Amino acid sequence: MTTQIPDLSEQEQLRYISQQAADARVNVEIETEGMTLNLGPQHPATHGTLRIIAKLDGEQVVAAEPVMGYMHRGYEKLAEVRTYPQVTTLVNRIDWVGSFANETPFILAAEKLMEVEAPPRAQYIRTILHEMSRIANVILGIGDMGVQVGAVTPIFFAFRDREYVLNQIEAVTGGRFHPNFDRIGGLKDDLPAGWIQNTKNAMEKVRDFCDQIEELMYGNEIFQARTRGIGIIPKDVGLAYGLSGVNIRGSGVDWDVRRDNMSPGLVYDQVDWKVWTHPDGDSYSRMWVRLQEVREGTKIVDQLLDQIPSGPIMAKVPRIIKVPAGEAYVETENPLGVMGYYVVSKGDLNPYRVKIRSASFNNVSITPWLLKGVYVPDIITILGSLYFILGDIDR
Amino acid sequence: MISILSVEIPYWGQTTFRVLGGLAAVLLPAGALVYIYLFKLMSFVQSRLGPMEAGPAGSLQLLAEVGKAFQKEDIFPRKADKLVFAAAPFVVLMSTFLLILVVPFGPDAWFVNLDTGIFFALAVSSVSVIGILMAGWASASKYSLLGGLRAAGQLIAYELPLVLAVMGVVIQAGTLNMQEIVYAQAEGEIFGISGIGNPFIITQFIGFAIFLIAMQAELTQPPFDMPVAESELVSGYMTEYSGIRFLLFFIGEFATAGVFSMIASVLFLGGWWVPGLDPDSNLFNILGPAVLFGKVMLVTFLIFWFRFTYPRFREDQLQKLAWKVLIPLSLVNIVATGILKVVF
Amino acid sequence: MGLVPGMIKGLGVTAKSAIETIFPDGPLKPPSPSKGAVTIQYPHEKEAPAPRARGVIALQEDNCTACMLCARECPDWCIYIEGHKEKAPPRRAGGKPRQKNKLDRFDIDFALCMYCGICVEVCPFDALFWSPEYEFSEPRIADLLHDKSRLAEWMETVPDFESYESGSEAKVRKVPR
Amino acid sequence: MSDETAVDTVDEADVVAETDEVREATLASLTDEVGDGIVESHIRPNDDIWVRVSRDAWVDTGMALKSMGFGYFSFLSAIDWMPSPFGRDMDSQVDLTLNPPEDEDDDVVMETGVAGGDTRFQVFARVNDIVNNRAITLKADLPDDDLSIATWIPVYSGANWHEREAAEMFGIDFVGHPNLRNLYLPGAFEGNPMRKDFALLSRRIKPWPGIVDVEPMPGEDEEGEDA
Repeated sequence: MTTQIPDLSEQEQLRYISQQAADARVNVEIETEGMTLNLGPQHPATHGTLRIIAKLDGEQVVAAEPVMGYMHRGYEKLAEVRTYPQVTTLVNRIDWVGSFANETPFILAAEKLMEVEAPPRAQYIRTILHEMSRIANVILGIGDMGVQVGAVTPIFFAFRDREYVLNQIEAVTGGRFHPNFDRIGGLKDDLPAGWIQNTKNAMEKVRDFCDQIEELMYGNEIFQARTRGIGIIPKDVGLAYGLSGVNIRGSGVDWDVRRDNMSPGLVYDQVDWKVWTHPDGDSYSRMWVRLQEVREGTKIVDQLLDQIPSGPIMAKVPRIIKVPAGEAYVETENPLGVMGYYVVSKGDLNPYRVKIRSASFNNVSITPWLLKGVYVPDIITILGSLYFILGDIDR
Repeated sequence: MISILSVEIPYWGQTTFRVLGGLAAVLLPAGALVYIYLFKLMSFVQSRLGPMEAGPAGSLQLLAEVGKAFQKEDIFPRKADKLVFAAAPFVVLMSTFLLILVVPFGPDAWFVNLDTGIFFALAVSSVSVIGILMAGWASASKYSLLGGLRAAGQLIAYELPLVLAVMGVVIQAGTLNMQEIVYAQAEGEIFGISGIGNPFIITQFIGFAIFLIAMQAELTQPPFDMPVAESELVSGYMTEYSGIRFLLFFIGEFATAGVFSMIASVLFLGGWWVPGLDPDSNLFNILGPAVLFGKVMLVTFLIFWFRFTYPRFREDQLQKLAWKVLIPLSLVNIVATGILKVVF
Repeated sequence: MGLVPGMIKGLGVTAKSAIETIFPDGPLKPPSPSKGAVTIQYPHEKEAPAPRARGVIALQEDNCTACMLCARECPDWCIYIEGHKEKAPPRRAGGKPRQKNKLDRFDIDFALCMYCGICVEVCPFDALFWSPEYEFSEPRIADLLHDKSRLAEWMETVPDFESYESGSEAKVRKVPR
Repeated sequence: MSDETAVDTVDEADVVAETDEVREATLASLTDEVGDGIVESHIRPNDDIWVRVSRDAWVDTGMALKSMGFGYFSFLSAIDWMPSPFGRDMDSQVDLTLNPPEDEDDDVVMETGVAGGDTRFQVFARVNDIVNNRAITLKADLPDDDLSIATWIPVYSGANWHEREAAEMFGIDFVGHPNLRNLYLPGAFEGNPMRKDFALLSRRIKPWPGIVDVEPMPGEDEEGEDA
């Protein structure tokens, strides 16, 4: 932890200045004819197909409006005609870089309705995989932030070291991106021999990556100049927009579903870890919290690997799964933020209605508010620091 | 370069030699540094191998890329100003070829030996701004327009520190002639210590640093690549170009990097001369280009190292850097150089 | 930030990374970037995927009874099965001839397949297996509909099931050969 | 293929009526604030609260909740409780195409979920109190002839996009919403995809491959079971 949180006073000053500047920028003295700049849907910086219509005055954004739906796959509708085991293959693809974590809340919601609980070994492995998908997701986000601010190397470092994590996920689930490994009442399969040690090695690589990227990117004065005091989200605004995960912790809100509202079926209470927050609420603080979360994630994985109990990995569930009628909402702390599934069952083979509360949808909904008055280059860094996956917005 | 052969060559022959020599002097270093640094070193930094298929260790990759660019359709946007759009890459490239004219490669190997060489070089280097503005405006694309305007603002802002950094050298050498600047370094002495001559990088270190930074900005290389910022402006002023015209921009970018590095080597590293050898010996007419090439690779190594490492500045930040840091610093440098020049 | 500016540190990171790639055996040994790089040159060298990797679905045709479970459980409806019943010789001498389901068609449309593995999981007769084989791309989408002979070819590439990590109560299954 | 073996026997003996003071208190204070607006409520002890409010009390409830500390907006959406006229579009037990259900005109009863409901469409939303780790799910019935409800944007700014999504997917009008354009769907899209009577085309244009069964032996009935 070489990076230190700077003095509050300086940051408060910065925030004040940036707010004043934002007000001043919108009320421009010289009226010039605006220009509409269309960023996307095909654009190098929008990781997916998000389109941003920005009304510009010079290089300053007067109003920005995200347009999405280019990847809308209608999973809520599709889930209504699929059986419960089939739904996990769909929800895999919501946030495709941290896909195991998408399955967890849905399975937990179904387990809640069925009143079954996975055996302890399955709970541990589930938590490990959940955390590994967070690592795989977030280090890509960190590397991607490098691309957004114009550095070419971080993304390659991220891809390089993410591969070690993905290899481990593949070794146990069979799928790099779409594990489809979580089952109602447990897991599909047990760990292969040697997996625990290999995973510890992979975590070591991830920690090396964190140190490397901290020196290469976070410590860089240009990077700090590009991100400090840019895109500040005040606490209350973030809460009203429903921001979650790192984006709200970067604004100093100490709220983590893993710690505060852990659903039964995960074992975060068995390990010693810390929720990181940063008081600034700017782009830098969000990225900084992300980096610390990766480090914390490797610690969680390491501890859990040491504690895995022996036993079965599947509870007794009927072969054909019919979920009793009822409604349940389960949310977990996913790589991109809080993800929840509101499952309505009528006692059939398939859910009656699944409302997918994906983290990025809420996280991105703040952009029209946040992008007002910034420069065009800052659009990119702010979006990069919010870190969304288009599949997670469009579902 | 002509007089080395000491044979009578008709005028058209000399012209042909000059044209071929100019092409070689611009394109060979450009190709070399694209392959060595952009393709290979960048890959090594990122734990990968880079191109491996075309030629041994991918060494012919560049030719493959050129071949690919030639095959592609030359697309003109419908609303583009066709003539300006077509001409813009040539204007940019022209500035590069004009720059090479005044670079000396040996005691007798030069294209033109202008008395105001460095002045000429700095003047023609600004021509590329016109080309970039033409490209940005004629593309009829908002990305291109923003990129072009950013480029214009940036290049003009960094022209100033570039010129001022050179001023120190000019004061110390007492001449604007590039060839004589090399001689001044070869025959000079540092505060009375002779022997290794006086490469101006030692006395003009601040000037060299400023020149390097300003050069990086003039070349729109990261961290000063706001005009082509691929994550926001797609490709800036080059967005709408394809095929051969895009290739021309690409060549222009890296050839200019090579030529600017040549100028930097001449001004600060002693050009074609190596310490310990007599600058007047005929040996340098053969060795000189190689020595200069070596120094160019050294300077471009720095350029590319920065390129792989740094994120880019925002437009206002890089303007601030130019006007608030580099220009005052170079003015101080000039004053200091002037005082020291008078004192010693 | 400490005494060294972050920009200089960053240069150090990239330089170190380049040196580690070029000289994987240490700076005094001859350079061998192909060893230091984490990438492999794909068509020339190949990486072995994990034994559990879900590359392609292989069919053990003898075990299939055309029971339709996989086709019904498939979320994408990409498995097409046709079969008919036929007489098979009795198990014991003198017994009644048995009826057996004969598989006529078993196609998987890999253009539609989501590689979820539900079919492999629900198969009660050990007829479907995952193979880590991944080189089965086709120039045309329609060609990705593979029939049972093609699926049976992949049976050879199916690796044995791995043994489990300690503490597991799962039993290692066997691949029918 | 009836494989309903190994049915789990969940021990249901120890389900005693638990009490949950925190949630009871939350509900009580909400009732104080909103009063008659609350139609029905349900508490699952140590888990969740559902409150159904009248349509007119929707915004007031939001305000009240926000003042009670529920400052975090989680999501807002809607449910269509009408049973789908297309069945499940996939059924491994009954083959609807070959064996259409005989009691076709048998009126299927509309069932609603937790905290009840009277009408076909229900808007529901969830807000959290992140300090005390409480959450509450709100529901409001929309009369069939007037699918409209007041917008929540003045209460929770994050409701903006959620309301746009619910509007295009269910055809609900959020009164006072500044920009109720389509969020995901193309501008000219017709219909409301998440309604139960909106057919999922991908399930209708192609026959279900599971329909076909193994052809029987010629001249025999289907009784013969495979070995």
